[in-house]
Amino acid sequence: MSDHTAQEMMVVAAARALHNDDVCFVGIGAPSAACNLARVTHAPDITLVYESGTIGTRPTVLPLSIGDGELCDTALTTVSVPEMFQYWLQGGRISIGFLGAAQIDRFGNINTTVIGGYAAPRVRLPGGGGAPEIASHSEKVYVIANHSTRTMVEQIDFVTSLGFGRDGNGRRRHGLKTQGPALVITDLCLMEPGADHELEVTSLHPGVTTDRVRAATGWDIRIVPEPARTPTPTVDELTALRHLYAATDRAHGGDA
Amino acid sequence: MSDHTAQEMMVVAAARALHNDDVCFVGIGAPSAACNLARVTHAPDITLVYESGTIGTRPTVLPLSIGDGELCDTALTTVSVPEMFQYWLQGGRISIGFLGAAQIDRFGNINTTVIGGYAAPRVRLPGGGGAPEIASHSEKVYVIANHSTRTMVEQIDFVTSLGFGRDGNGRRRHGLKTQGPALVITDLCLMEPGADHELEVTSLHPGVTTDRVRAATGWDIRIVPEPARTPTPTVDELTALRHLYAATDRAHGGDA
Amino acid sequence: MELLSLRDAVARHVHDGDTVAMEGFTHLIPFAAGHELIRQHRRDLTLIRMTPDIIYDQLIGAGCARKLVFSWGGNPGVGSLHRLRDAVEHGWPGSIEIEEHSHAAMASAYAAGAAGLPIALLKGYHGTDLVEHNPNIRFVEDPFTGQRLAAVPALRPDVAVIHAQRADEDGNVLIEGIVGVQKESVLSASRAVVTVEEVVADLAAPSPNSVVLPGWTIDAVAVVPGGSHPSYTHGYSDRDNAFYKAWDAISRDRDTFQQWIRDNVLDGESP
Amino acid sequence: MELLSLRDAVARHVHDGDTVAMEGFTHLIPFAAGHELIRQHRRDLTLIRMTPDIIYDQLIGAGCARKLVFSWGGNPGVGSLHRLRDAVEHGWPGSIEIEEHSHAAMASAYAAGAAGLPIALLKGYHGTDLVEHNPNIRFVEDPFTGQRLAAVPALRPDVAVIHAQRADEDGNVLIEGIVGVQKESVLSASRAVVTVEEVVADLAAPSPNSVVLPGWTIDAVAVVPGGSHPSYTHGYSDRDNAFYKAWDAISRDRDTFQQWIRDNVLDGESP
Repeated sequence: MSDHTAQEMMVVAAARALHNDDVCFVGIGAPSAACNLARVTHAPDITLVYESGTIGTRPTVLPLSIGDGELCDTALTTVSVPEMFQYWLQGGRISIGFLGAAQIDRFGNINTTVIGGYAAPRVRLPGGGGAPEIASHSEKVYVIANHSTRTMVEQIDFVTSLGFGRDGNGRRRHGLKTQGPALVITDLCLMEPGADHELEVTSLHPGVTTDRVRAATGWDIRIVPEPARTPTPTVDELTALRHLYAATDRAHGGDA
Repeated sequence: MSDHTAQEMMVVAAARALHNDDVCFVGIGAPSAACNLARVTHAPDITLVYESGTIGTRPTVLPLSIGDGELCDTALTTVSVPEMFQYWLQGGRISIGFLGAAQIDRFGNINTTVIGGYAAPRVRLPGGGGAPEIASHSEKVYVIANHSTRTMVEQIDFVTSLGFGRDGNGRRRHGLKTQGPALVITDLCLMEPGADHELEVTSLHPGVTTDRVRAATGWDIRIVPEPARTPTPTVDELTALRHLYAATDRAHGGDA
Repeated sequence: MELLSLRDAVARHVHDGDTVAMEGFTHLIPFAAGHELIRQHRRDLTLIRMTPDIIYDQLIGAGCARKLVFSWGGNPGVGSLHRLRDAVEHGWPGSIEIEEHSHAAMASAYAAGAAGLPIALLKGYHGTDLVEHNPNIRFVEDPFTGQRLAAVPALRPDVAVIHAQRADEDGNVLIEGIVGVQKESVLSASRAVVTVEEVVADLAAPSPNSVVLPGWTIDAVAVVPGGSHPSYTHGYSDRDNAFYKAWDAISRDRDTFQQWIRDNVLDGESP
Repeated sequence: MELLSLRDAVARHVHDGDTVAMEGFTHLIPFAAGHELIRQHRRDLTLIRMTPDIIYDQLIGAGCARKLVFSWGGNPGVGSLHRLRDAVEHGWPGSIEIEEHSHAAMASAYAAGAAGLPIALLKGYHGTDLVEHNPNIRFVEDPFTGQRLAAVPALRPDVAVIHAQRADEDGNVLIEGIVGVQKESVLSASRAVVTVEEVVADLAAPSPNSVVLPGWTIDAVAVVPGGSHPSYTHGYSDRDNAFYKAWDAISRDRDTFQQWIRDNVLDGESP
């Protein structure tokens, strides 16, 4: 089905990377769309956890915030926020942590704190929230971000959440046993860390060229010799995703 | 009313030391009887907390264990045991901690661990349970124990729960701001710490002589110049206490 | 516990210069109480909140805050908190000091405060630059294995302000749904003010393990139906997601913001 | 999660030499599972429990234990645990190593285990001789104020065994009433076995904040109605206080004890 947008491709590609037995720590926006798309398509038993304390949620519309009532209403149980971060995240119960990024570098380090200097930032971003410990304690991290030279940069201004560190060895140095960024999903391609932990393009979305990816990346991006071609979203995938978005728009009073 | 037993006098005297605005951390046995007697007589709004997590319980029969169903059924709320010891006890929310003792010394230090040496004890007692932190974190501690040279000893075999330390200065040394043992209630008398923290007999129960107290104490016990005479239990107090015990016996299947 | 009007509860328990925690994790955010702080012109507050949300955007824009302790400062699902950004980026209406943590650290710091501990330990802050910019993130060594653990000071606010479903006549408060750090913020604070949807004869907690704060842990209860709007109260109201979206435009411009505060807060009645 | 018979659940998940936590704070004590361990002749177990209670008196008397980690070892409201005392005082049926803590420390050690932390901090152990006899009590310094805090290693059992009210068909488990350290023991353990009164189609948790363990945190669920007797299950059964009193006489004498175990455990059927 070829009438999909690049955003839809990104969300569908992220959903496909999730499995029935995953326990996902879900952020708002594209990660939430991807996780719920997986749940309503190929992974009906996937466990979705939101940092607001809701465990095993099955929302029918996408939440606007990580604490929408829908999440609690459809959850198996709702725990306190200290318990969520202590027993469930730091306790090692999360298989996939989903993170967004304002900036990301070649080693999957993420900035969501400031553009410019910390003391007098050019742009003050929301900050880390749950991300620093999602990055260290989820078995794997999936990053989802739009692909542009603004986002994919040579040096990020601030490491909010550790990928593999600025030199690629940060996780080992910090004694972390978790895998770290295992997959970066953009609107152009999929990237995975190579043996030295530097991200490599492993799959190009339909119609995307290697030149386009290079032009949209702020460093000299590695592309594996024969990158895969991401399968086009199926009719079922697109229908389910659009249905989710439509239900969400109705529930949230449309665009503001 | 003079047909009371020494045990009844002890429980009644303990109950009288409790007030409507107290929050009591209650142990099983005499403390539980005293706290509930206070609640059904002069202190109807007293808050009783049991270490099983039950807050604001109002049992109609005395519990045999600190986790009897009656405690939860009649509680305002029941929290987890980690929460009980973290937020409620260490958090400084308890005004009166009640402790029993197998041995107690002149500075109100308590042994409930072993008689004899620790490695090969002559008698292995149950141990500390909640007591070590009840002793340090309740605003005041009330100790309730039978008065004999077996219990009231010159040197206790093991400090399970800190009173004022073996030299009387232990609380200051440990930086504790709480008062420590404020009242010791026995079947013979009431004792309170003097200026140097050594226990002094401040009130003799009906019919008890200073000689009898001295003979029942394993150290040269201080008695204030003119000790008070503990008022005899009133008809109301005794009736309420016996009613509690009778209801309890019926509920627990009588004596074993 | 005293049952007070919101005006009296705030006047009595929230003072200029206080460290204030107004919690509610997306749910149960005490907006009405925040508006009362603005109406009473509180100044020099240190505001603590994991997610400043619109409530602190309003307090910061209205000039109530000297310092912000937080872990995620956005408009959830919408974008920036423009009043917070304006204060940080341009010092309007005054400069604001920030102390920035992760959620994991703040949640544990509240729990440590409630437990009377001076610090919270966490397995966290690995490889993040926050460590270099926040002197309140330090490290301790596990005395058994030598492992390095992050430590942050416990949060101990002067006053906690929360919204909850209901209280009974003894001021016992029921909190249900996304309970966030409601209990921890109250138990970590020296004083606590709770706004509720209603006061009822029987609290009707559905489970023996329902989240209940005893009346003796609370200083004042004020009945403020809808006091969490545009946030929500599980069982009583829904989140006004449209308002969260609309706030983006209202808050982007200083004049529009000030007009909104005049019309909706300053000229409003105290509940 | 697998739905198994108790016999198979114990055979598969509890091994000789394991560190085992069978929790339940007075309430929900997994007696039936304890009896199954005795029937299957488990040996060299390190038994962890805040309050060993009759269940560990039986396991110790039956020779299953090598070590006991505990904080209060009595028969609640009755007196001594005679089998525990006999093991400690006279080495019968074998000597037993003990590691002794306070409740506050053990509760926090379970919570730390659940949170993946290597240690628990507490404001505790002030002036108690326990510190001199337990090398697992150490101290750390608050890096902000220099204050000394007690530290104990997190509890990380190989297997946790608990009893609970009910499970649904996905193995999600509801725990209600005195919840003790049921959740923490399961989440701190590598494996978890839960006995329940019944398996139901709808868990029917009364509150969104009810204590529920998701099925994916549990390895095996076994249906054992009355599996907590002589302890009790809130909503299903009452505590058999008369049995707790009767245990005093049964357990005082080695022969009487062994006869009781033969008649009531070894000759019994595995549920």
